[in-house]
Amino acid sequence: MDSSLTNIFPSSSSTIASDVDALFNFIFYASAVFFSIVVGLSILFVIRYRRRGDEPATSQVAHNNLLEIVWTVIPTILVLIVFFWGFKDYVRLYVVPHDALEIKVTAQKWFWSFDYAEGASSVNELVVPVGHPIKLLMSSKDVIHSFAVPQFRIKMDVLPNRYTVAWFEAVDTGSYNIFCTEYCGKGHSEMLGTIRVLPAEESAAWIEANSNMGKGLSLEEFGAMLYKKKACVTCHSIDGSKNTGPTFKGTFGSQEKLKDGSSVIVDENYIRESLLNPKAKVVEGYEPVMPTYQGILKDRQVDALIEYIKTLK
Amino acid sequence: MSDTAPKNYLNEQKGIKSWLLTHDHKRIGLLYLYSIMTFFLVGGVFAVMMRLELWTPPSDLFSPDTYNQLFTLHGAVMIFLFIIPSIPAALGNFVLPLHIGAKDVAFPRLNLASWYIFIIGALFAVYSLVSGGVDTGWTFYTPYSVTTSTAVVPMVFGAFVMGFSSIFTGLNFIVTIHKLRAPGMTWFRMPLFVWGLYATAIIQVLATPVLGITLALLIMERVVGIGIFDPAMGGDPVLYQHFFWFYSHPAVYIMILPGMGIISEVISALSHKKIFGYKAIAFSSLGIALTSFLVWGHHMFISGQSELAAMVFSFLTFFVGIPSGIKMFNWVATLYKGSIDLRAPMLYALAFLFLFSIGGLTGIFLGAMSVDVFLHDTYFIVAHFHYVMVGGTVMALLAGLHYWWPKMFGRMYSEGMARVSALLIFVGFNMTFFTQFMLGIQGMPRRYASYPEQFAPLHGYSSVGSLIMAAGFILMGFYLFYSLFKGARADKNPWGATTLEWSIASPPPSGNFDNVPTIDSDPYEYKTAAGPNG
Amino acid sequence: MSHSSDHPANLAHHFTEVEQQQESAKLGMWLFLLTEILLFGGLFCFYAIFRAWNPDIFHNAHFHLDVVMGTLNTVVLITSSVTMALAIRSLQLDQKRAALWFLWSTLILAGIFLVVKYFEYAHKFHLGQLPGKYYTFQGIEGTNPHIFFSVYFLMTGLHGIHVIAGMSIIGWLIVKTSRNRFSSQYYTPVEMTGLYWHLVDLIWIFLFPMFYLIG
Amino acid sequence: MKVTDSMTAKHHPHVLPLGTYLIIGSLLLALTAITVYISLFDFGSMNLIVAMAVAATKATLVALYFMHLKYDKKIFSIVFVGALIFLAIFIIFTMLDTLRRDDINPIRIKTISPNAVIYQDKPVADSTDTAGQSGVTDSLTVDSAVTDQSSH
Repeated sequence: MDSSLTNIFPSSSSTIASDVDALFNFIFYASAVFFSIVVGLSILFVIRYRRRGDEPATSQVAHNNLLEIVWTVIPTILVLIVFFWGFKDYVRLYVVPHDALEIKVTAQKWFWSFDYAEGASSVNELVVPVGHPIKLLMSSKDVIHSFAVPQFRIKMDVLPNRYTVAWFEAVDTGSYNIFCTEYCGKGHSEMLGTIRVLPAEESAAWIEANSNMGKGLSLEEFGAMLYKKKACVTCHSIDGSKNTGPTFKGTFGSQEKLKDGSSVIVDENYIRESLLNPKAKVVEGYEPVMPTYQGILKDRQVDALIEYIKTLK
Repeated sequence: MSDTAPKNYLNEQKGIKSWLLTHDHKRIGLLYLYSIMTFFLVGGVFAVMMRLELWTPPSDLFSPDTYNQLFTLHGAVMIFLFIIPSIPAALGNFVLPLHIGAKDVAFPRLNLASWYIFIIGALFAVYSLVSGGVDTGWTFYTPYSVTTSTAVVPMVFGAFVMGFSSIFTGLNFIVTIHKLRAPGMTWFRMPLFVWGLYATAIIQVLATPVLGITLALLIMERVVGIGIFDPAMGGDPVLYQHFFWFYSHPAVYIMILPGMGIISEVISALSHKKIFGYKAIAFSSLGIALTSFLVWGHHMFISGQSELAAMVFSFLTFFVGIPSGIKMFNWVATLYKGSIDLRAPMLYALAFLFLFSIGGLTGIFLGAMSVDVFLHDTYFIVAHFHYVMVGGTVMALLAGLHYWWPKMFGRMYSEGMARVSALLIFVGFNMTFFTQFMLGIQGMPRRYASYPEQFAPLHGYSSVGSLIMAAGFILMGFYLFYSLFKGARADKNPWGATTLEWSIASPPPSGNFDNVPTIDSDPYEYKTAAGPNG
Repeated sequence: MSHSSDHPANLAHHFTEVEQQQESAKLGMWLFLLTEILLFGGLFCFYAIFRAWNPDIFHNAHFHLDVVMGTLNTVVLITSSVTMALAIRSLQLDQKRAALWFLWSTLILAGIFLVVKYFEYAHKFHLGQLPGKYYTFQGIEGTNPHIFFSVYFLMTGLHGIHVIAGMSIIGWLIVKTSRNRFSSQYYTPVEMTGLYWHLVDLIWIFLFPMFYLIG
Repeated sequence: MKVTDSMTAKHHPHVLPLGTYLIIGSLLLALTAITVYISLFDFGSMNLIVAMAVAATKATLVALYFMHLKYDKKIFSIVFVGALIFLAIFIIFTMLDTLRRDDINPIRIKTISPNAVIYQDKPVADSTDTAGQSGVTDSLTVDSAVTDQSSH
C-alpha cells in the first residue's frame, strides 16, 4: 500500500482488510488519473483560451466520434473491473468459515452485549483469540444499530427481530473500537465497545474467568466492575452530575419524585425493579429510555450492583 | 426598482396581491426563489451550529438530543425545502418557457398551486420544528422513527405534501416541453437546460408518488401500527429502506440533473462556443433519469438485504455513473479553443467541474461493494454527498443564478464581490468536506454528537472551513440584495449568449415574446474567428 | 394580454390552437394517472411482499371477505365506467340530455359502490377485523393476520377516497353540463374525469381478485 | 407544429360507435363472472396467475377502449405502459431482496419472533415462538408500549 495513504487508514488488522484496501487503492489511483485529466485540461484551456476583448472562439467543433467512444468505453471497462472485484470481496465478507467461533451479539440502546457458547457474557467488551475466525450472530432489541470495526473493515446492520451475520479473523493482537454506525438516538455516539484480540490461551482464560460471576471479589467490588462492564456508566454518573439517567451518588435511601407524581424510597427493591423493569417507575425529569436488564443480569450480579450503589454516599 | 424601466413583468402590476395571485411563470419562479433562499438560510444556520458543536470532541455546546435534531432538521430542510425545489421550481420556472419560446408553462394555475402546496408543506415542517423537532435523521428510518417521541408526524406529513408540489411542477414541465415549443424548435434544437429539466420532470412524476405512499405508510405505522415497517407489529424495517430509496435515490438526480443542464448552458455561453456532444449530453440526461430507478439498493449494502439484490444494485450502479462521466468530458471539450469569459457564472461552473468530479469519483468507491462496507455510514458518505449536492447542485444553482440574474431583475451585481465570494465558498467548501473524506477513511461514523479524541484535528479544520463558506454566502446575499436597488442596468444580452431568452428585454415583458419566434437553427450558434464552424 | 378577436373563448392565452390545448390537458392527465398508478404501486408492493412471506394469512383471511358484495361492487363499478364513457360520447355528439343522464347514472352507481363498501366495513369493524394494532378478531389462523386487514383497509380505503373524489368532480360536471358549458367543441373536463374514473375502475379490477378471490 | 390554420376550424372529436362501448362493457361483466366462477376451484399456485391474467385482460380492455388508448396518440400509451414498467421494477427489485435473504446465511430469512406484540398476551391459534428469544419479544413489547404513550 502507498505510504501516504497508510497514514490515513486505520491499521488493517483482519484477514480481509488488505484486500479491501487494495480495491480502495485501485479506485483511488484510477480516479486520480481521471480527475487530473478533467481538472488539468480545464485549467489549461481556461488559461490558454481566456477571452481577451471581444474575439470569438477559434473553433466550433461540436463532436468527434472516436473521442466520444474512447471516453465512454474506457470508464465502462474500469467500472466493470471495480464491480467484479468489489463483489468478490463482498461475498467473502459474509460467507462465514466453517470452523468459526460463534458469538451472539445483542445491540440495544445504547450498548453491546456479547454471549459466548461457554456461557460467558460481557457488555461492550468482546474478547477474541487472534488468528481464529469469529462469527457474529447479531440481533437488536429495539431499533436498527450497526456493528462496525474500522480496523477489520467490517460493518453490518443489526436488526430488531431478525438475525444478521458478520465475521472476521483478527491478524494482530490489540484493542479495537466498535462503533455503532446506524443512528439509534440519544446515546448513538456513546454506543462504543472494544474488541480485545488476545493470544488464544489468554482469550480462553478470559472467557473462562468471565463465566464464573466475579468469583474471588466482594459483592461491592464485583458491583463496581459490573457498573463499568454492563454499561451503567454510559447514563448514570457516580459523582452527582446529571446524565441521561439519575446519578448513583447518594441515591440509596433517598426519596425520589416519580414522573407520575408519586414518590418512592430508593431501596433494594426499587433498584432491583429499576434494573429488570426500568419503565415501571421513572424518576421525574428523565425519559423512560433505559433498557431492561432482564436476562442479562444474573441474581448475584443484581445483588452486587445494589451493594455497590449503597456505597456511593 | 423600476422607475425608468419600460413595462416588464416586475412593474406591470403592483402590490402583494399581484404577486400572490400571479399566473406568470417568471413571478412564480421568483416566489420559489425567495422561498428556497429563506430555507437555505435556515438549513445553513443548522449546519453551522452542528459544525460548532463538532469543533471539539465532547458534546458540550448542545446536548446530544439537540444535536440529533440539528442534523435531522439540517437534512430535512436542505433536501425537501431547498435542493429539490431549487433549480427546477425556481430557475426552471423562470427560464423554461423563455428557453423554448413559449408564453407560459402549460398549466399556469397549477404552477401557482404547486407553490402554495409547497408552502403548506413547509408550514407543517416548521410546525414540527417548533413543536419539539424531529430526531430521526432526514431518512426517517424505521423502527426508530416509529418509536421516537419527537414530532415525526407533522414533519413527515410536510414532506408528503411537498411531494405533490414537486409532482405538479414535473408534470407541468413535461407537458410544456411536449406541447409549447415555438414553431421550428425541434427536440434537438432545445437548449440543454431544457433537456435537464425534462429528465428531472420524468423522475419527479415517476418517483415522488412512491415517496408519498411511503410517508403515508410511515404515518399510518405510527398512528395505527399497521405492521409493514415496524418489527414489533410483524413488519420489516429493511422494507422501509427499499420504499424510501426507490424515491430518494432518483431524487438525487432530481437535484443534480437540472444543475448539469445549467452547467451546459453556462459553459457554452461563456466560452462563446457550441456545446461539444449535444446529443450525448441530452441522451445521457435521459439515460441517467431512467437508470436512476434501478440502483437504489446501493444505499443498503450493509442493511441486511439479500446478497443477490446487493449484487444487482451494485452492477447497475456503475452504469448510472458512466453518463455523468460522459458529460464531464463533453464540458471540458467545450472549453477547448473557446473564448472563455471568466465572469462569475463561469467561475461557479468551473467550481462545479472540480467539485463534482470529486463527488462523482468518490461515488465509485461507494458503489464497489466491499469498499462500501468499510465506508458506509462514515464521514466519507457525508463528504461524498456534500460534494455532489453542494459541489454539484449548489454550484450549478449559483452559476445559474448569476447567469440569469440580469435577465430576472435587469440589474448587474458587483463582479468583484462575486469573485471574492466564489473564492471563499470554494476554499471553505473544500476545507469543510475534504477533511471529512479523511475522517471517513479513519472510521469516524456519521451522526455522532461526540467523538473520540483521535478525530479532533480534522473536525477542527472542517469547522473552520464551514465558517469560511458561511462568510462567502453572507457576502453573496449582501451584494445580490444591493444589486436589486443599485446595480447597473443590464443589457438584454450581457453574456453574448444565443438562446432565446437573451433576445428579449431584461427583465422580460409579461407575455415573454411579443411575436412567437420561429426557430431555424441550433441553440448554440456562435461566431468563429477561423471561418464557419472551424 | 392582447387576444386576437378570433381567439376561441376556451383557449388560454399561451396556446395557439384548440387542439394543442386539448392535447396538453390530456397529456397532463395521463401523467397524473401515472403518478396515481405509482402511488397505489407502493401498496401493491406491500401486498406482494407480505403475501409472499405469509401466504397462509392471505389464504385464511380472504374467506372473511364477502365475495357476493365484492362481485356486486365490481359489476357496479364496471357499469359506471360504461356510463361515464357514454356520457363523453353523448357530449361529442352534442346530446346534452343523454350526457346528463349518463353522468347522473355514474354518480349514483358510485354512490351504490360506497354504500356496499360501508356495509362491508361496518361488518368488519364490528367483528374487530381492524387494521394493525386495533385488530382484535380471534378466528383466523396464521402469522399476523392483522397485516392482511392493514393492507385490505389501506388499499380499499385509498381506492374509496378516489371514488369520493371522483364523485365530487362528477357532481361538478353535472352542474356545468346542465349550464351548457360543454359541447362537442369543448368537453375536455369531462374527458379528463372519464380517464380518471376509468383508472379508478381499473385499480378495482385488480383489487377485487387480489383480496376477494385468491387471498 | 402547425400554426394558425385550425384556429378557427371546428374541432372534430373521434366518436366511437355506441355498440363498441356496450360490447366492451358486456365483455368486462362476462370476465368478472368467469373469474368469480374459476375462483371456486383450487388450482394451487395457479390461482394467482389465472386471476391476475383475467384481471389484466379486463384492464387492457378498459385502457384500450374506454380510455381510448387504441385510438389516441402513442405518447399516452407510452406514459401508461411506462408507469406499469416502473411499478414492475419497484416490486421485482424489492422482492429480489425480500425472498432471497437466505442465500448465504439461511438464518437471515426468518424473524426471531414471528408474531407481532399484539398477539403475545392472548391466545393465538398458531403461536410458534420457537426461537427461545423471549428477550427480543419482551423488549419489543416494552418499546411499543412506550410509543403508545408518547405518540399521543
